[in-house]
Amino acid sequence: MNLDFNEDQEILRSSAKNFLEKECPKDLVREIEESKEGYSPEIWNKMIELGWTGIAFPEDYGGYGGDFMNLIVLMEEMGRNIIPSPFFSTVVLSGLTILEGGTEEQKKEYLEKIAVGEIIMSLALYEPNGSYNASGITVSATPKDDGYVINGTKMFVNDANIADYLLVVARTEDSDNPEEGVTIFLVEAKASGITCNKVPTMGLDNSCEVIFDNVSIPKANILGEAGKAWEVIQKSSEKAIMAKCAEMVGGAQASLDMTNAYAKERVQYKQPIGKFQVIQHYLADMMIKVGTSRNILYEVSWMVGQNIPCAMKVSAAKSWINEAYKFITERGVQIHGGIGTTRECDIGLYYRRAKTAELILGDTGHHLENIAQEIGL
Amino acid sequence: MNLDFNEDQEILRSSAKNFLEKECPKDLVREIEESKEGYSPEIWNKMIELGWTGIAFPEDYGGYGGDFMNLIVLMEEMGRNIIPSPFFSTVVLSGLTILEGGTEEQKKEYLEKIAVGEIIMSLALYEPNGSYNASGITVSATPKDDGYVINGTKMFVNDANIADYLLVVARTEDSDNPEEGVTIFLVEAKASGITCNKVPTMGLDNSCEVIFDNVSIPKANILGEAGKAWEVIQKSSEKAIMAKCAEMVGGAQASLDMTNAYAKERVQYKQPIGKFQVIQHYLADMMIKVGTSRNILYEVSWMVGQNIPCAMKVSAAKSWINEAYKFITERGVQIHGGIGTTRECDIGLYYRRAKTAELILGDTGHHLENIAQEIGL
Amino acid sequence: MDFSFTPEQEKLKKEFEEFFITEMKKAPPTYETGGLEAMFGSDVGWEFHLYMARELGKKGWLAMAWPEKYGGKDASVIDQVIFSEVRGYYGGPGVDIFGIGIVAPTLLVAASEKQREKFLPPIAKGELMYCQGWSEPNAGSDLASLSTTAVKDEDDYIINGQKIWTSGAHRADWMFILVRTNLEEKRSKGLTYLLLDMKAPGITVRPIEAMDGLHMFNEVFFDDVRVPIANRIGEENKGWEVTRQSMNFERSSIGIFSENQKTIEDLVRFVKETKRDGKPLAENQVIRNKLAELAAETEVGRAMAYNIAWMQEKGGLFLAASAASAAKVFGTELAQRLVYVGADILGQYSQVKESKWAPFHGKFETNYQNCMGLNIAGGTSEIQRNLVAWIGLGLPR
Amino acid sequence: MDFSFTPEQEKLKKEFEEFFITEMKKAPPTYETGGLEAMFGSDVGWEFHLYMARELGKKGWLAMAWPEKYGGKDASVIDQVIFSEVRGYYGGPGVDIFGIGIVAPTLLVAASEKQREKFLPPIAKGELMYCQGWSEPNAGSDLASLSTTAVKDEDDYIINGQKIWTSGAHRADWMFILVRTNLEEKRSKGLTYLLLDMKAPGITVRPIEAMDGLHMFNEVFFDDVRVPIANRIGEENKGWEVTRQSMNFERSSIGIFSENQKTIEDLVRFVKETKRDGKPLAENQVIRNKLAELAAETEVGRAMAYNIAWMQEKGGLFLAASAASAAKVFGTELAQRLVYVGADILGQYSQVKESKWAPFHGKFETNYQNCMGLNIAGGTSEIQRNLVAWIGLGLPR
Repeated sequence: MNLDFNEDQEILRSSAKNFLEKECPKDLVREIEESKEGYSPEIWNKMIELGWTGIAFPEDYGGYGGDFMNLIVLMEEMGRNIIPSPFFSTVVLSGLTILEGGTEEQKKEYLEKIAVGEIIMSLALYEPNGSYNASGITVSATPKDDGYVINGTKMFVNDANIADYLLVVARTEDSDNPEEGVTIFLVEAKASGITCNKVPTMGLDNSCEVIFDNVSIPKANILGEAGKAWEVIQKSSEKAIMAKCAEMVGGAQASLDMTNAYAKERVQYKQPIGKFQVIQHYLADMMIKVGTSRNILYEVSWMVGQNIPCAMKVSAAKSWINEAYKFITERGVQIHGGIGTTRECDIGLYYRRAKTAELILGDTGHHLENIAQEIGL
Repeated sequence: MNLDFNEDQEILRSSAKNFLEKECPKDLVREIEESKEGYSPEIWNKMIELGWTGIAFPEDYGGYGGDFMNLIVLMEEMGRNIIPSPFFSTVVLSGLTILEGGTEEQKKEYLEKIAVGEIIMSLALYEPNGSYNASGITVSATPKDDGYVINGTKMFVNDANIADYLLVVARTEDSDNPEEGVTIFLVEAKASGITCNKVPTMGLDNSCEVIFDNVSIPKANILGEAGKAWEVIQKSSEKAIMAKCAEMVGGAQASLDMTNAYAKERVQYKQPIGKFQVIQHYLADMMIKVGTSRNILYEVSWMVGQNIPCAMKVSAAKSWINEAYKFITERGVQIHGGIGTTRECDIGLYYRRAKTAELILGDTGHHLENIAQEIGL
Repeated sequence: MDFSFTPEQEKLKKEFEEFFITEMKKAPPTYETGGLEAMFGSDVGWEFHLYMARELGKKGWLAMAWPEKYGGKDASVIDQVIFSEVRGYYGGPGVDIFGIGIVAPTLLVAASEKQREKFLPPIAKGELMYCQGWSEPNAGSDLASLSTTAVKDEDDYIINGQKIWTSGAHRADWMFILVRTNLEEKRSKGLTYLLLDMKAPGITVRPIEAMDGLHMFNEVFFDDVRVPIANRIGEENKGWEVTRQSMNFERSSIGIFSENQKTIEDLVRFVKETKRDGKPLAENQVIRNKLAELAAETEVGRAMAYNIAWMQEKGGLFLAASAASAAKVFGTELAQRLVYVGADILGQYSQVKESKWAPFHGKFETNYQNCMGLNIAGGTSEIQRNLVAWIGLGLPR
Repeated sequence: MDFSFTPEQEKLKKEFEEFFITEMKKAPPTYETGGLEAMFGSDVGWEFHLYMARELGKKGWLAMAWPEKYGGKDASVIDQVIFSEVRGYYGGPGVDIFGIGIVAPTLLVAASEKQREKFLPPIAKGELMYCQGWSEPNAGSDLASLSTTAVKDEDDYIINGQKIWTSGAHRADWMFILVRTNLEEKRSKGLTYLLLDMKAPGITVRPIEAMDGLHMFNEVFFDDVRVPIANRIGEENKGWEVTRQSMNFERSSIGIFSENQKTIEDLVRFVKETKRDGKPLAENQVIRNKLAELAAETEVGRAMAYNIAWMQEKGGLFLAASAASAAKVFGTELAQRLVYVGADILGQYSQVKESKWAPFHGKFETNYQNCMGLNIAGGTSEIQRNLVAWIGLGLPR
């Protein structure tokens, strides 16, 4: 057992931290999130230059080895210093799905393009029905001529508005078992028949509605094998969940830090409010939740990275961190008082993202039911 | 609108308070609850002399008018100063059921006997299956000759060990609707075929298992009408629930008072612990829960007393007061610290009774489901 | 003991209900979210508020509890609570929580006859809107540390300094303000209570954007702003006492509970109509329990509110003060829980802002962001709990 | 980063598991409830504890982490945590939390070589049981207010005064005690750390009945009790420092989490087997969610515990102190929640004491009453949160 990061990872962490602090101050975050593109091409290019887009993939596919814990370190820092970027959509959601389910050719082609920053991608998974389960996949891909025709609507697709490609999860076959007959298609985001509209969301995070109206896709654009995609989604989701958890833990730590600093500095009734025992206990509870979140994050991420089966633990981590991050940011706002409720105060950025992050890859209710099943209920 | 008690009620309250404080100090409570009989015949006789056993019934049946709010006042005081007695089993559970469902003759006979303190009674309602619903009634009463034969086991029958009569809720007919075919029998507690064993419980509250082995009961002992008892149980339960709620609110107030006093007197780190802000907030939350519990208690009790339909509010009151009482006593123990966890400290008496009281006439989960149905879910 | 309304009150309640049912059909959709956001956040919202204020003024419902000679009806606190309950349920605007809620009760107790005659009628008619000049950047919970000054100059005070968190300052006509008139005196001594016209020269209002981007709050800067001495309420340096005297405004928090009730009814409908994974949400026992819990708490809150009204009616202001703190913290934290449960129920749709994709016009998205404000504004939940402990339980400060 | 155990550790873990599976078959049924109650509450319980202690002593597992020269194995903190995890899961007694947990680590740091040679081996062999003489009636959380005195007389100290909350004093062989040796010095100065034989003349042990009637706690009265000066650990008047030095006992709270895990497994079985109102409890989504939540929290706690072990392994005692406080409060409050959820699930049966009607031998009935003790003993949850705030976050005291 050795629960320390190695030296390379520590270096990665501190360089990421410095870069983000310097390049992405919170005023800029607020500006970016309200822009039409919802990201800064300039900063994105710098992230590419730093090699971040290749961090999750083996060298064979143009990456830098792909130790999963490196991605965790990076995501944690991107959570600590919020950066609106297509990193999660492209590298994590799409990249890891291709890595899991793509053919050798597809991996070679698309992962390398992602690694060198040539393309932005996203995963079109959810639908208007709001389900996180396979039964929610109703967008249809019907065989026609040499390919398929896709019809239906995908919802909450982050960064679809700026993506070059979408991985579209569609139903190619009806089956009693909804986990069968699901297929992923590699689709050009601007293909004819696709309409993409931004959905205005609390997270101001480029969430999109993507409508497919008779979109023709050649057979070659099936990712991996037809009909077997749900298993791919489940496996790559485990990694993506842990990456999202890392982002959340970074954000939770930042929220605690800024609130702790504020409590030491804000004076009311002639003393820093951090001297009031009730505020101390709020902060203690926040610290306990950040600490425990980080502990479970690292353990489960390591297991996922090692391909040790741990579905229950993944859901334990996501459900715990969902609630912890919401709790920490909510208490953070309360301790900040009036200023905490404003757009100019940084704690609000994290508060909003805590809720948005919960909704990505399974809210708490969804993961609790997963756990229930895993423990034999 | 007039939310004050009238003068008679205020007098009743203070005389009850004085009586209980004097006659039933906590050391005696601890002694009584460990005794085989689980009550003090001496104090019980004094309660009868004070006319308490007649408080819930109209004058026609030997009572004192039966303004329901009088019963509430009395129960609240009996909750404030715990008194192990068969009052609730006899007057509330049994008396109000007879008042609701008995024939004129039965009311005349049994209510007067209760009012003058001639008999102790209890309601044998629950069964080993642990259900609070009509479907849980499986003890059978089979017609035979001129009467019925009862078989089966009733559980958690308080004071069955000291009762003269039991009201036994049994199934006389199977039906698709479990609320039909339920009948109440007036049964002599020592009748042949009945075995009664005390079940050792947290509340040390004379909880009994009562086994019926071919117990013959004449037809005349049916309370009211055969097969229609579930409606009676539901209506009298509303009153019994509010009476139990009153007892709980009294107990909650006592728990707050003793904890508040302790917090003012116990010195640690050179100051009364009640000066620590965290302790203040615990106590504030306790006070809020006591206050709100009393508010909903009085409103709903008044409505029940006026026969205004309010099933949802009854369940709202019970579910809220269940949780409030548990919360208040739990925080009470925590604020008392070590001494709070001992048998010699009074807060523990209330902590144990809070849980026991929750389980009588519907735990929180049961009442939440009632509410859900009432609000249209 | 009698929890029933009088026949007159039953009649009044029906009138209130009919009024709001009719009038709220004219409300812009932003009113779905309720709260101050709808009023202050948009021009249409504000105009509807003004419209409703004047209509309510005509009915005489704004000043119900005032003595007749100032345009009131000498109504009981219970009548007022019935009004607030109905208004809360329908989410109706029109009541200036500052003018009607705070200034008027203060004037009734602490102002001169002349001042009452001047200032009360426009409030009663719904014609003049107030904002509140209390908090400052360094005085949030701790109002005794106020540092905005007023110096006498002939017939005027000259005000310099800054206020913050002034809800609706960008829309209000007048402000009531606490200023420091004696720099020697410390803490709560040396403060004075003034009314001032927001159009006075030297006032600058700077918006503060709320978390969800809406504009409710403001900073207000005072640069040699002149206020006639005649606008001082009570004595100079006695402003703290003046504010303390005005506790007999209706403090039951009833509106929170009736608004909650409406929201729960909406959510019940939603979960019955909405299927997820092939099953109506209403069949999920977790959702059933959570909504049931909130419904129970809302009933509890309602009972609490009427009890406070009753205490106020009887004049038990001291006990009512602790109870009002209790109601405030209970009510706002309950409202917050309700928003969170609603958001859980809406799932991915809880994040959607007012748009074609948003259930309830984005109510849960915006309330998710402003529900904490309720636990902060008007005395934080921490201060309220302190007060319950100190006043209600006699614990040492 | 590597969360795996070494092959040796995996082997060790298996050995631990096999040992407890085999031996716990001999346990009296009271051990179903777990905790100190089972040990101290009955003669059979105590005898089984002594039996297990000697068996564990023979295996060398009690003193695993000690230097070899005192009978230990120089094992890592991780090894110890693995042991505690397995022991917690099976609810095994045999480890004297006072002797093994507190006295021995203190002696290792603060005692003389001679003292170590005398006092450590009987602890390592599981032959001598200790109790803790810390709290006094007026010094619960605030240990610095201790007033039990020790006065030197030739080769002895003479002790007078009273201790309270002494778990197992009625069964222990020895006590470690903090006494005041200098009345001039205030608060935490002037205290001295002694070891004393519970059979010494002048000691009276009075039982304190716990809420559920069991006998774990005691008051201990000292009337001119003589303790040889040779039994003083560290310098006179430096007892506070001595206790503070002994922080390097294993503080991960892992046992709470593995015990929880076992309880959850038991409850899962129970809800699958138990029907109420015609449906297995396991189909109730509320029960599913609650058990899932507790299972998640238990996983979280386990990860936290191993992280503390790792910090301790690396010697980061200062940070580990805050983390250990966090783990204690997290663990005991989680255990309490689990008891409450279990009680909710059991419904009416949750109130039944050990008897033929009681599920789990009355575990939930008794734990319902003693679970708060966990939040009080060994530093209340309030103190632990203070420590997290002060040490972990640097907030002002």
